[in-house]
Amino acid sequence: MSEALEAIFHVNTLTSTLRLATPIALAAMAGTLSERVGVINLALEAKLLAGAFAGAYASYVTGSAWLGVGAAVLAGVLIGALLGLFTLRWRANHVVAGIGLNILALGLTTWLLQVIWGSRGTSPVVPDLPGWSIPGLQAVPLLGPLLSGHSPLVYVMLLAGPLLWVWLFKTPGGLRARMIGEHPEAADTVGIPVRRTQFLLLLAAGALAALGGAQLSLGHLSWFSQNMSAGRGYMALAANVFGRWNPLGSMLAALLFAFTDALQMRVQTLPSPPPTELVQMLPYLLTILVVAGAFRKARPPAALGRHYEPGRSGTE
Amino acid sequence: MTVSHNDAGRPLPPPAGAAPGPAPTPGGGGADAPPAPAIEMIGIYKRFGPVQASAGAHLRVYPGEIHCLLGENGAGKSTLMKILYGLYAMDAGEIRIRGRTAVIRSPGDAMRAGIGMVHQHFMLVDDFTVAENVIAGMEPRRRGLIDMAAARRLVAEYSRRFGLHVDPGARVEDLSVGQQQRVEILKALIRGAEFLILDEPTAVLTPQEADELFRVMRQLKAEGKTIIFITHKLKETMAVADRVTVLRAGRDAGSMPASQTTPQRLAELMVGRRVLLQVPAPPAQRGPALLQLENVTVKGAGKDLLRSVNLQVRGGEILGIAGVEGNGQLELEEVVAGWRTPDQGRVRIAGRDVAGMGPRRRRRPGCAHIPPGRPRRGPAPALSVEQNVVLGRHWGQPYARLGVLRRPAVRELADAVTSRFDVRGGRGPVGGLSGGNQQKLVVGRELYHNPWVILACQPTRGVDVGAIERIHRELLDMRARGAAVLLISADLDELLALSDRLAVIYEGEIVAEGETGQFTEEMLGLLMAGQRPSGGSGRNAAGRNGTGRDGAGRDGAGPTEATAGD
Amino acid sequence: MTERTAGRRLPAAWAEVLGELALTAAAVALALLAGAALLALAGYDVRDAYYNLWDGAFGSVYSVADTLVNAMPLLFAGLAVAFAFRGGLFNIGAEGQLYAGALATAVTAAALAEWPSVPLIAAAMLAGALAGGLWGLVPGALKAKTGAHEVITTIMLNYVAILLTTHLVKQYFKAPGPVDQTALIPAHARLPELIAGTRLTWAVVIGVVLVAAVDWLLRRTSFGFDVVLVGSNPGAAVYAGVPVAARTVWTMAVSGAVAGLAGSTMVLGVLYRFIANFSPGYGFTAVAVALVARARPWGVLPAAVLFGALQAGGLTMQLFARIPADLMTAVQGLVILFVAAPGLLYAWRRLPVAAPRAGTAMTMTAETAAEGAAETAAGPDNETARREAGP
Amino acid sequence: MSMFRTLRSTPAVAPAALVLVVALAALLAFAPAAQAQTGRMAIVFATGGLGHQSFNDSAYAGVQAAQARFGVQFDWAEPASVAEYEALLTRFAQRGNYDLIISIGFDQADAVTAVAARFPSQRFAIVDAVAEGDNVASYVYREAERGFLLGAVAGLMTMRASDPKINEANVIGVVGGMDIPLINANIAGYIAGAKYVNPAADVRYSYVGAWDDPARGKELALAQIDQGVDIIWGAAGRSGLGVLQAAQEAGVYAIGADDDQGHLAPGHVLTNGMKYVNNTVLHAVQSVINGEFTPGVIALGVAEGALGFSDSLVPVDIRAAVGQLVTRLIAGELVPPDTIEEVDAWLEANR
Repeated sequence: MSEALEAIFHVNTLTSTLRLATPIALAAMAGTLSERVGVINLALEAKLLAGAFAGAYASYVTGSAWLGVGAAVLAGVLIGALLGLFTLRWRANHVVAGIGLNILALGLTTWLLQVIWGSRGTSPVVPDLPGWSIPGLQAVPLLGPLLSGHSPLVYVMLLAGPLLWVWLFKTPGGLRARMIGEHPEAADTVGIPVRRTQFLLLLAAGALAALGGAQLSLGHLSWFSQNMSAGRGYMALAANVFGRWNPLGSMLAALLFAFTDALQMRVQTLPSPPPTELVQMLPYLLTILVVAGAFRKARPPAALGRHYEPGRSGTE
Repeated sequence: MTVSHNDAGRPLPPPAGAAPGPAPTPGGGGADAPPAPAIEMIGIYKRFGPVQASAGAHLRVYPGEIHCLLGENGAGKSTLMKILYGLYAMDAGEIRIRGRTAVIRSPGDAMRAGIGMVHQHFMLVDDFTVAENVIAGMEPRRRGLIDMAAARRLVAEYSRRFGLHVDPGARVEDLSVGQQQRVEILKALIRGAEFLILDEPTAVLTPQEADELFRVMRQLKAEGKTIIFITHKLKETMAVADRVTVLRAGRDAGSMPASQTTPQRLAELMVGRRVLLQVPAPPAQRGPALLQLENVTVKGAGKDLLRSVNLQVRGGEILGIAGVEGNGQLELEEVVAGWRTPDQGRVRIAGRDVAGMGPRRRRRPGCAHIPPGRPRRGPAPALSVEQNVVLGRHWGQPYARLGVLRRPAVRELADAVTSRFDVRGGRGPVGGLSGGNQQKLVVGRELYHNPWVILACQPTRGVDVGAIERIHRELLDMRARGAAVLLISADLDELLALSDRLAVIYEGEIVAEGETGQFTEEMLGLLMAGQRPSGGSGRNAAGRNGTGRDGAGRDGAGPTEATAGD
Repeated sequence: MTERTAGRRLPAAWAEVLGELALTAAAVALALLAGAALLALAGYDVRDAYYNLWDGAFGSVYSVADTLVNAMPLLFAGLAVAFAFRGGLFNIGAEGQLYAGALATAVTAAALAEWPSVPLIAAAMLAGALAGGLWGLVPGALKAKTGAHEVITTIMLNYVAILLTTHLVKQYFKAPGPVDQTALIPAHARLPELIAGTRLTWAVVIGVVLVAAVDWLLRRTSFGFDVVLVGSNPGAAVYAGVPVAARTVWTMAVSGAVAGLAGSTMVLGVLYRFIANFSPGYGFTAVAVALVARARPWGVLPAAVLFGALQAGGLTMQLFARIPADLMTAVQGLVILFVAAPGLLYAWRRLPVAAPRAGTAMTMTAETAAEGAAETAAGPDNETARREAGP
Repeated sequence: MSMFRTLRSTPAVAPAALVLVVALAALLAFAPAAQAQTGRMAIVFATGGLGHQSFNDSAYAGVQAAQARFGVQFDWAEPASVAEYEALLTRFAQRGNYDLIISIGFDQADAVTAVAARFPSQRFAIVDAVAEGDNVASYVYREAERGFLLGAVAGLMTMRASDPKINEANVIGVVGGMDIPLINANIAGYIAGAKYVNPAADVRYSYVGAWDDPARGKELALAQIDQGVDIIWGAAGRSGLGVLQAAQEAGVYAIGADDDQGHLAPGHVLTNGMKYVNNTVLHAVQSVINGEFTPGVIALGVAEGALGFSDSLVPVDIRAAVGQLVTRLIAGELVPPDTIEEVDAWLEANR
């Protein structure tokens, strides 16, 4: 039994957590960015999927995984722009536009998969991102193995949390963004370009979430597979709420979700495991619990989901 | 006329000695022999769909003056100012600033032109500190981050210089309304505003706070600022303005120095006819106590929201609750309406303890509840007039049977209410009606059933003069029929005009109660601010928790005034 | 959203409904045109493709029946989502509620096998509604008690429902064989065929009756009044003494019950048993259906048929024009996006309007009007401007 | 309902709407005539469609082989859900011009039974399940046999510590797609096979919970590898591809599923569990062409050449040892257990 416990609480459970968390965390932080300027972002799934697809395709064509990452970012920016166009300019309901984009992305990527590679399931193996290690850190016990050999995007995720936190809460740009999410009229009246800022952040969010997609197809695996985001965008949304619209919180929440997932994977191999489905339910039940618990204290941006028509200062 | 340092994004140098920007024309009064106008708005037109909000309005503001823009609700004051501030695009017209045509297409343009605006609904983020609110858009930076220390210093310095007294580190949601307003003024000043537009700034203030605001305005004037002050209150106009422009129906109806006009004359310009400044109030015929609150306490997080409140309202009288908003009025409303169960004490209606009776059941025996006109809680804008009229009674006979609505009965009710209370604007979604008609609909819905206990909360807020008159008359009618009316209002004029007795609420406590005639405005102001009136003038009025005192004072209510009164 | 006020205002209401129909038709047409562009880009014969789409959806009695069969789960689930919409709640959890309803129906039908046909079917559907209702009640209660946003809790509960029903089937109700499914329900528990030789059953009739019932509930009953009130103006609802928290719970419960019936009809009319993981995401498509219907119960009917037709026609397109079904998925995404964006078609109409000149003489556009409306709605003193309620 | 309220006052849009609808109608105006079709087969794949690099693809290979060998034409469908099966089968059956309609996948049984009853003169074949009807041929596999062979290969191989990819621990593993009977029969055979040849072997198994999440498939595999697993079988559809990648990265052996997946992780795929669906499809087509179509259940296993394992990297001696087992399977001397619960008893009985 103790051997089993050892298997569960192994350092590799934590490295596995990092890998599993990366797409969710990046998407969750993307969600945080867009929701801080008042746009509900249900299109995270679309961004992950588009990012994963574009990344794999560009890597396949050019032979460079880094160009793949670049293409993923472009795809994410494109989806972000579409979301902005529909929600901000054409006043679509945010949630519904998000669902529409998710379905569109699923259909298009699967179709293109067939058009390009003639398979409805997976692309061929494409060049993937190298594993990175931080020199000198490898020797450090626990931390060394934990933080070595990951895809560069894992480190991007780990850095993005604190950096975005600083940006959002300590810089002028962050203050302005938060103001828009709380009170767009107020931002408008002090000359902050509401539309332009919202759009820019939606694009940035698209890029960030698409990096999560690139992690799936180029970092974690080395091919694109149909619907490979597999609902992570929705988990990311929950992580964002659990993280209280705070990039650092989103990241930590994603790490927690991933940890429960990594844990259940190991629980399954226990000598007499509980029924599979009940174990697999854990992350979802946990999410419900934390959302129900966290909402008591957390407050979403006041203007979230609202349609605001800026005065004459928008990007019209 | 460039004010160089108010570019959004760049920090301001701290205000050194001299006023920023080019020195304004020395005014002092500005009332006599005016120099060239600082701001001119010429023939402004603005239409919203079928509504012509501005119909060729002219406005001329001279440097260094306090210019009062007077008019009824709906006269187009705010529209005009929003055009000047770049929030609306005008359909036609011209704006000149210091003689030169100005193109103002966004608040940013306005700010660059030296115009600042304090909106009626504050443009403040509750969750931010004062400093964050003030500097957003022009943050002082250090190494790419916001230099919060510098921001606080800047705010503190401006605050000191203009006598505004705000704490840069405080969170806005913890501030009083008056303080929030000063934050707004600070925001405009720190952006180098030379011209300050104040949109109905006194609507939410106690008399003392309003006086404080007037003091600030005079100080600003002394510093060389030009102020445009929007109001519909004549008294304030006379108290503070150098010059007055009256707007009516989107057009200017006259402009003159304040010293050369009278309230009566201004009132006539405003409404375009002779107005009755006094509404006659017949003496109260008091019956038995119909609404009683005994020791009602409501606990909040950390403090009591209502503390041992004892009140009684008798048939045939109006009891007014005076107080600065946020001192327990909301909780009082909730307790009386039945949304909230008091933690201690009881509410009796006609002597019966109504604990455990929800709003729906309280309404049945004859209780009515008029909710605040703004923010609109009463009408549901998306629903039709018919649906709104039956709202609150849609579960019972005769409008519903076994949970199924009876359309003919509902339609009849709608016909009756709209005709009796003069609700115009069709039968479609109530959101399409004007604010006045919406509120008349709500009042009509509540009073149609001849209730004998009436809870009226801010019944005329945000409503135009015509509708105010109508609503006041209806309340007085109810009183004459023997109903007990509990009137909660932030508008002292309204309270003084309608109430037989007044109670002052401060931090959840009734700090004074008595016949209306026993209070002066000054006393009320001090009581509302939590102070004892100095001197012995508040003899009867100061009795804390003075329930059951049979106020056998003067029969007639005090001198009653319409809002247009002086 | 205007409630049709009886009698006298009918013409205006109809004009509005027709206008919305035109808008929706235009959005759908636009989406199909975009789809055509995609097809052409990929080198398919657009005409052949769309002929097969039409043929498969409406080309024969069987096609029409197939369209309707496809539409059934979407009709019920879409109605559920629309109902919650009207109550101001976003029920993305129809998927989970449908699973709960389907399993309960299958188990009940098996347990009461000796009952005669009609009461058996009624009991099985009731069980489905109850189970779906309970599954909907959970997020409703969570929202009322803790404020947990129903979008997130319902999404999570979808996953839980799928896993839980699978587990229950395996553990307690599994029929022998390689598939995790219950035994076939007895023949007399199945919904009778409506047109012989097709798969069309009485589910259609039940669906139409349910649409009428939900419409009636919303418009003619005190409960429906409460729901619409809470959805459109919670402030006024509180004031009117509507117990908002309780209504939130009930709205979700009713919505869940209707979604549960989607599962019931799948079991009683199509699958004849519960199969683990059987839904391809009806509950998610239902959100789109409800939106296309603008949350009107009667609108759900054509909207569900539209999506059913896209599916049925999409199959034929796939079979006989060799066009991947995924393209139809993409077109569905486009339909949702275009219908969701009211500004899109206005933007199109607005194109010829000259760019506003600086400073003076602005051209009146839909946008400035909207701005005015938004501003006045936010509450400036300009009361009269409220009359303009947006473009 | 603010989201809907913005949609009022629409008449101005009506012309725009009209233009769009007319444009669409114009597209449809000239529809092509449906072509007559003769001498055809139709095939309905399992949900999930082609491209799993496994089950459906193997079937598709059978289709291609049949096209090449017999010159028959094929129409096919890739359904997205269980509910579509019946509609698709009906569509094909209605055309009335298919010599055989083939269903792939264990969950099509209900649909085939229903449609076969409605179209008694149409011939059907179903692979991997049993459907009822006098016009239906049902091909089923004895899944456990395949698992048994793979388990035996892995059980012998994991003791070969001289191989750089093999560790000291006597542990092997398998990642299943879902916790369903079909997968469990494979796993049961796998455990039985491993312990039959290597009684001390420890077999780990876990499930992804999805056929289309290779990332989690990979993590599950890595979790097992952490526990000393040095040979791991991915029986999880597309999720199983993640298992191959995990094995490649961790430097251990993987076992592919259903088809030869060696190219996805070169040098690491020890063997592949082969399920010759292609042969089955070919067999079904051939039976029709030759006029030998026989309704009823046809059970296929190692003996019929429908199941097996690929040689790939399996050392010669192990190949030979497992070859012995193949002989005994064919002879019917060994009948591996179908459920994981039965494994211990089976091992007891077959000691």
